[in-house]
Amino acid sequence: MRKANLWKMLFFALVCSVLLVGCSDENGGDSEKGQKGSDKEIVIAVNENFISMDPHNTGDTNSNSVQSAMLEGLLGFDSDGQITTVLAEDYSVSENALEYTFKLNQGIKFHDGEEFNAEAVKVNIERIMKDESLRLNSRGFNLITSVDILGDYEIKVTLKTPYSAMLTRFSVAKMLSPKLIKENSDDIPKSPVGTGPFKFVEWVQGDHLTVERYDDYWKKGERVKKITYKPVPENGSRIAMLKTGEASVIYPLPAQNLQELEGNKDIIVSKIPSTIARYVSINTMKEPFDDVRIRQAFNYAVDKNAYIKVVNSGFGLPLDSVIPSKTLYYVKQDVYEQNIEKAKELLKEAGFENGFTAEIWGNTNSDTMKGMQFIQQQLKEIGVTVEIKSMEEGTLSDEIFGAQTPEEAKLQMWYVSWSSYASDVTNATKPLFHSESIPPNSANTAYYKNTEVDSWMNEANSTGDATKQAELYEKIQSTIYKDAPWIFLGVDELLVGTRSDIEGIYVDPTGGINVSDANFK
Amino acid sequence: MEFTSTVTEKKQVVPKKKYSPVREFWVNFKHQKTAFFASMFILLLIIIAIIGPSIAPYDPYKPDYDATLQGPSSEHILGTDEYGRDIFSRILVGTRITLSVSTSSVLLGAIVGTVLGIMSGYFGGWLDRIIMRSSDVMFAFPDLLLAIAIVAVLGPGLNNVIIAVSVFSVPSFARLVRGSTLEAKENTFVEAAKSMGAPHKRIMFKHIFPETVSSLIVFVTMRIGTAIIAASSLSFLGLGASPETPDWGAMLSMGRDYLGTASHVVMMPGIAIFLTVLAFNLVGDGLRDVLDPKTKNE
Amino acid sequence: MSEKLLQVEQLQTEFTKDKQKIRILHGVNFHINKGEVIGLVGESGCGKSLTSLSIMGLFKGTSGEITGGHIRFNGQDITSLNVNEMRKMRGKQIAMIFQEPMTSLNPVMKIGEQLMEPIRIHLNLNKKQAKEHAISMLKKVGIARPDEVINEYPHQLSGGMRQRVMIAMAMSCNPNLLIADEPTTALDVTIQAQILELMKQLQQQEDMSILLITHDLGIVAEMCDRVVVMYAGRVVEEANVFDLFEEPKHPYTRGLIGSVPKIGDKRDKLDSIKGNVPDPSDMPIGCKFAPRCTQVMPICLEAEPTSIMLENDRLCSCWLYDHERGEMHV
Amino acid sequence: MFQYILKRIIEMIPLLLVVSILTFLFIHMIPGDPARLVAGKDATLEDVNRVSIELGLDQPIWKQYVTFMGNLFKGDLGTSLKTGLPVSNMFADRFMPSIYLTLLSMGWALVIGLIIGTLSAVFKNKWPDHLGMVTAVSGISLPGFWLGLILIQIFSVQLGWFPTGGAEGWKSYVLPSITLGAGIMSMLARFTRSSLLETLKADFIRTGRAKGLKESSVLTKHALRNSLIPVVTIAGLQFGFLLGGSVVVETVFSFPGMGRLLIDSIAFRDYPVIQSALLLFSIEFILVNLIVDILYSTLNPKIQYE
Repeated sequence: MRKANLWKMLFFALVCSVLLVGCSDENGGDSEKGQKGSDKEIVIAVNENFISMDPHNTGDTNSNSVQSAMLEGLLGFDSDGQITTVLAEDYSVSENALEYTFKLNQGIKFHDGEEFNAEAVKVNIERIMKDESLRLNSRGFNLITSVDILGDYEIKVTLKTPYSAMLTRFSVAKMLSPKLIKENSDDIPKSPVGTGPFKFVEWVQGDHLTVERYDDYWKKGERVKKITYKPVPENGSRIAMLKTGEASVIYPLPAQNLQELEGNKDIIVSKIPSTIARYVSINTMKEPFDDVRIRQAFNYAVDKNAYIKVVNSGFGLPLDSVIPSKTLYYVKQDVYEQNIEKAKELLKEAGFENGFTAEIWGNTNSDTMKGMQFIQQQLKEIGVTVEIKSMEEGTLSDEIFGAQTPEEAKLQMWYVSWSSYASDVTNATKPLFHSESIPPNSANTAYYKNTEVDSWMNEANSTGDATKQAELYEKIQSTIYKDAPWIFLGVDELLVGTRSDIEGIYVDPTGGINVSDANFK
Repeated sequence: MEFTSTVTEKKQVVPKKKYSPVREFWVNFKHQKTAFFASMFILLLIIIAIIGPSIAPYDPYKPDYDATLQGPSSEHILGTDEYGRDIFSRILVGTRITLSVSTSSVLLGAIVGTVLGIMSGYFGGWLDRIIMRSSDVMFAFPDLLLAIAIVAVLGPGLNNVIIAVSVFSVPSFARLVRGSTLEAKENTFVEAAKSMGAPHKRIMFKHIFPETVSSLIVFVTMRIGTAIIAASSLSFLGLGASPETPDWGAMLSMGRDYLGTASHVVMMPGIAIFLTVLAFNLVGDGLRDVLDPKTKNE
Repeated sequence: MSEKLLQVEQLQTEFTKDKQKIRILHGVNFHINKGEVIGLVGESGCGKSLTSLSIMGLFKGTSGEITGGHIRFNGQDITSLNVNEMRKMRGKQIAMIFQEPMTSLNPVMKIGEQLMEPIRIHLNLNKKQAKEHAISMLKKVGIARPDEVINEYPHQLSGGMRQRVMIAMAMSCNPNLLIADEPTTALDVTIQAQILELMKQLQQQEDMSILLITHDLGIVAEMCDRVVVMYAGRVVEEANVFDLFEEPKHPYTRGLIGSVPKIGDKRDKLDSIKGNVPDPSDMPIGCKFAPRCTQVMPICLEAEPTSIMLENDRLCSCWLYDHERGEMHV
Repeated sequence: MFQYILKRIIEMIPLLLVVSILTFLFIHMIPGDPARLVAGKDATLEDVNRVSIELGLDQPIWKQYVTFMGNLFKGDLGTSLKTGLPVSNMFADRFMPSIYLTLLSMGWALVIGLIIGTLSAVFKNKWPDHLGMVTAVSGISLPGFWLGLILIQIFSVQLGWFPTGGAEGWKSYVLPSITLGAGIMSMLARFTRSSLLETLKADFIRTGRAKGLKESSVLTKHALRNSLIPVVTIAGLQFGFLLGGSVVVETVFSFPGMGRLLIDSIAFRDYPVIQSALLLFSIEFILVNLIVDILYSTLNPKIQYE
C-alpha cells in the first residue's frame, strides 16, 4: 500500500508541475493584435543579459541602452556619438579646464514626481563621488573638489586637475530621482527612476525588461506605449525572432545571417560605423618584436580587406589609424597595404629571412578564434608560424595582468578589440599607448613606450583648448601608426535589423540603442 | 531413498566443428546485419584516420579567401568553409582526431568508473558511501566548470580534452556499475563463491563483472557519441585543439553561425558526427547481442 | 484400460535459427491416464523439457513451433486452439512448475499477489475471496504462517518454501494435469523428499495426473507409475516403473540405470554412457543412439528402428528386439 | 523508510559543508581576478585594487569563506560581484523556470522513452523495433544546439507555432523541453528495451505465462517493473545532468534558467553567484539521488534501506 501511495504521489507531483507550468503565465501571447499605433509594444532583442540598472555603476553597452530609455544625463550623445546637451540647456568649460558650469532646463519632473533642479544634480554628483561601491563610473568624478549651486537651475563643478574626458563622463552619468537616492538606494540597480521618455515597469532576470511611456515627458512627441528588451545570446534565435516579428529590432544583427534577410521587405538593415577597433597588440619589449621592422612586416603581411570579408563577414572598415574614424580628432594614416614582398624584405633585414615561430593569445569567442586563425594563415605567407592559444577570459586576464614587470611578461601577441566613446579620445589612446599604462597598471599590452608620445598625451589631457588637442592627437596618431605596436586590422560596422513598421530607433557608434522617438509608422 | 546421484550432466550440444572463440564470435556477429554494416563503416573510418591526410584532395589548412563558404561543387565536393578551405579534406583529416579523442576518453572513464563502481557496490559500507557521495559531488559540479578547471590547471590541448571528457564519464560509469553490482551481488553464485572463500578480487572480476558487461557495453557505445559531442563543446569553448585543427566538433561549432546562410558548413561535419555516433551505437547493440551470455544462446 | 487424459501423437517441434528450421522433437508419442504419474526421463537436450513446453504451448519469445502431430487433452486437440483459448487452458486445466524456484517467482511482487493472479483469472473470484483461497492453498502445501507469507517477497523465503509456493500456485485452480519440470533439482536432499512427498499426497487427494520431467531415476522410482524414456527427440522406451527398473530393454535405458550407483555397490567406476548427445542439426543416419551404443549392429547405422510393442504393454525402439515384432506394429 | 529518509537528510549536512568548502577552494583556484573583470578593460591598477577592497577580495580565502557561510546561515546568499544585486534576487526569477523545464523534459522523455523501449522490446526485430531504435539512436547522435536551431527554424520561423525563446506561457516551454529531453528519451528508450529484453527471458515470465496470464499483464505487471530498476538509475543520472547542464538549450532558446546564469557567472568569476548556485545544484542533486534510491527500494524489495 505504501508503495502504491508513493507512486501516486510522484505522479501527482508531475501532474501538478505540468499544470503549474501551463497556468503560470498566459499574457505573453499575441493578444495585442487589433490595437492601434503607439499603444502597441515594441520588442528589442539584444545579445547579452543586462547587468545592472544603476546608471552610476554600469560598464556594459546593453545595460546602458536600456537605461537610456528611462534616464537622461546633463549631456548626452548624438547619433554620431558626439556630445550634445540633454537636461542641461547649455554648458561652459573654463580656460584651465577645471571649472564646468551647467545651465539646466526648467520644468522637468522625474517619474516619481520629484522636480529636476540644481539640487537634484548635486545629489547625483555627490553620490558618484562618495559612494565607494560605485566602482565603475567614479573615474573623473573622483577629481571633483566642489559642487556649487549657483541658482535653482545653475550649477558649477570644480576639478582638482584637468581631465579631458570629463564631458564624456557627464554624458554617461545619468540623473536619478534624488528621492530614490536618499530613500531607496537599494532599489537603484533593480528599478531606477529618472526623467527619460519611458519609465521602468519590470525586470525578470535573464528574460526581459519592460519600460512604459512616461506621459509627462518634457519633450513632446509620439511614442510607443511599451518597450520590452530581451537578451537573446544565440545569433540564430535573434534572427528568427526578427523574421517572425517577435522582435521589432535586433542588435547586433549577426553579419553571417544577413543573406537570410535578403529580399525580405519587412526588414530594414542599417549599418553604422562603430568605435570598435580590432587589432593584434605586439609586445614591443620582447625579442624579436622589439624590432620595428618585424612589426611592420606583420602589418604588410595582412590583407585588411580579406580580414573584413572573412572574419567580419564583409562588414567593417580597415583600421587606418590608431583610433576609429568616428573618434574625436581622428586623422587618417597611410595604410599598410598588403605587400608580401615588402614584408619578407623587412624580415630579412631584421635577420629573420627564414621566419620564426610566434604565439598569439586570445579569448574563446568564436569571432576571436576566427580572427586568430586568419592571422595565422596570413603570417604563414611570410614564413612565420603562429601558434594559437585561446584562453577563457578570466585565465587570459590573469596571464596578461599577472606579469608585474615587462620582463616577466610572456605575452607576445594578443588578438583583441577596444572601444570607447567617440567623444573620449583620451580613453581611446592613453590606456593603450601611455607608458604608465603598461600592465599590470592598464591595457598597454603592446608594452609601447615612447616618451614623446607620453608627453603629448599628458599635454592634451591638461588643456581645454580643442585646436591644441587636435594638433597633439594628429602627432600621436602618426607616430604610433608608424611604430606599429599593433597589427592594425579593422573597425567594426554595427548591424541593426529593424522591422519596416518601426521608426525612431537608432544605434549610435558605441552600440547604444536610442529609443526616445520609437513608434510604429 | 535408493538412488542418490543423478545422470551425469555433460555439455549440452557439441558443435560439429570446434570453432575458436574468435571465429565463433565472427560467425555470430556476421549475422547481425546492421551492426556488421556499421562496423564496416567504423573500419572505413579507422582506415581514413590512418591514411586520411594522404588522400585528401586539398591541404586542409590552406585558405582561399576568394572561395569562401561555397556550396558543394565538382571542385569541392562538400563545399568550402569560411576561409575557403576544402571541407571534404578537413573531414578526412579530422577523422583521426575525432575518433582518438572520443574513444580514448570513454575508455579511460569506463575503466576508472567500473573499478570504482564494482568496489562501491561490492564492499558497500563506508567505501560505498565515500565513492558514491564523491560522485554526487562530481555530478553537482557542472561539466563546464570542471573542464575550465582542468584546462586551467593543465593548460589547453587535446590530451586535456581527453582527461576532461573522461572525468565527466567516471561518475556515470561508477553509478551504473554499482547498480548492476548490487543486483549481481544478490545472485546465488556470488554468495556461493563468497562462502567458498574466493578472494574478493576474483569474485568482483570473475563473477560480478560479467554481470555488468551488457549494460556497460551499451553505455560505452552511447558515451562515445556523447564524448564526440562533449569534445566538440570543449573545442567550441576554445578549450580543445587549436581552432585551425580540423576536429569535427570544432568545425560544427565554429560553423553554427552559418546555419542560415551556408548550411553545408554545419551540415557536413554534423552528418559525419551523426553517422559515426550512429555506427558506434549500432555496433554496440550488435556486440551486446553476440557477447552477452544471457542473449547468446537463443 | 483407464481413461486417457493426455495423448501426445507424433509430436514434431521445430526451432528456427538463422532462417533454418531445426527439428528437435521427431514424432513423440505417449499418453497419460487420469490419476497417473508419468516420468519423462532422459539426458539434458533430449527434448523432454520441450515436450512439456509444447503441451503448454509456451513458445512466446522463442522461435519454437509445433509443426506436426497432435496433442489431445480430454479428447480435444489443443494444438488447434487459438492463443486465447490456449491461455485459458493454462493454469486452469494444465499447470506447470519449474526447476528453479529461485527465479521462477517474480522478485518484485509479493507472494500473495502472484498466487492470486491465476485464481482471479480462472476462478472469477473477487480480491477478498482470492486472498482467502490463496491462504488456504498455502496451508495446503504446508506453509506454516500463510497469512504472513502472502505479504512477503520471494527473496525472504527459502528454496523449499518457494517451491511449495509454486506448487500452491499450480494447484490453485485444481488442474487435471500438473507438469513438473525437474521440480526438485535445485533443492537439497531433505527438502527434495518433502516436496516429492507433498506432490504425491496432493496428487492422490485431488486425483490429478502428473507429468514428472526429471533426469533423476531415483525420483522416478519413488513417484511414477509409468516411465517414458526419451533420446534425441524421440521416445525410445516406455514401460511401467517396475518393469523398467527390473529389466530395462533399450541399451540407452540400461545405460541410464547403470550410471546410478546402488547402495552397497562396490564398483569403482560407474557404467556411464560414453560420448555425448548428438547435435540436432547433425544427426546420425540410423539409430540416433548407435554411435554411443555398446551393442551396436550394422543395421543400426543404416536405418532408424521403429517402436515395438513388447510384453506388459511396454514399448521399445531398438533393432535388438526386431525379432519380437509381431503384428502389433505400432 | 521515514527514518531512512531522515537519516539521509541529516547526512546531507556535513556533505554540503564539505561541498561548500571544496567548491569555495575550487572556484578560487581557477585563475582569473573578478576585480579586474568588474573594473573593465580600461581600468588602471588603482581601479582594480579599489574594486578588490570594495568586494572584499583582498581578504584571505578562509575569511571570505567564513563571511560567506555566516551570511548563508542568516539566509543571505550574498551580493553578486558583477551586478551588485543580491544573489537571491538573481535566482528568484530563474529557479522555477529551470525546475519546470527540467521536470517537463524529464516527464515526456520518461513517458515516451518507456513506451518506445517497451514497444521495441515486445516487437523485437520487427518494424516497431527498428523504427523505435532509429529514433532513439538519432536522438542521441544529434548535438543539442543543432536540434534546437533546427526546431526554431521549422516551428517558430516557418510555421510560427511556438515562440523562439523566453519563458512566458506554456508555449515557450515546448521547444526547449523537446530539445532537452530528446537525448534522454533516446537513452531511456534504449535502456528500457535492453533491460526489458533481458527480463522477458527470465523464468518468472514463463511462470506468468504458464499461469494463463494475458500477454499484456505479463508485460505490465511482471516484466516492466523488473526492467525499471536500471532505467531508474539512468533517469536519475540524467536528472542531474538536466539540472545543471541545460546551458546549451538555455542559450539557444534564450531561456532564463540557472544554467546560463552559472556559465555567465563563471566567465565573470562572480564568486558569490557561482558558490550559491553550486550549493543549490548539490542540494538538488542529492535530493534527486535520494528519490532514486527510494524508488530503487520500492522497485526492488531485495534492496532494503534500514
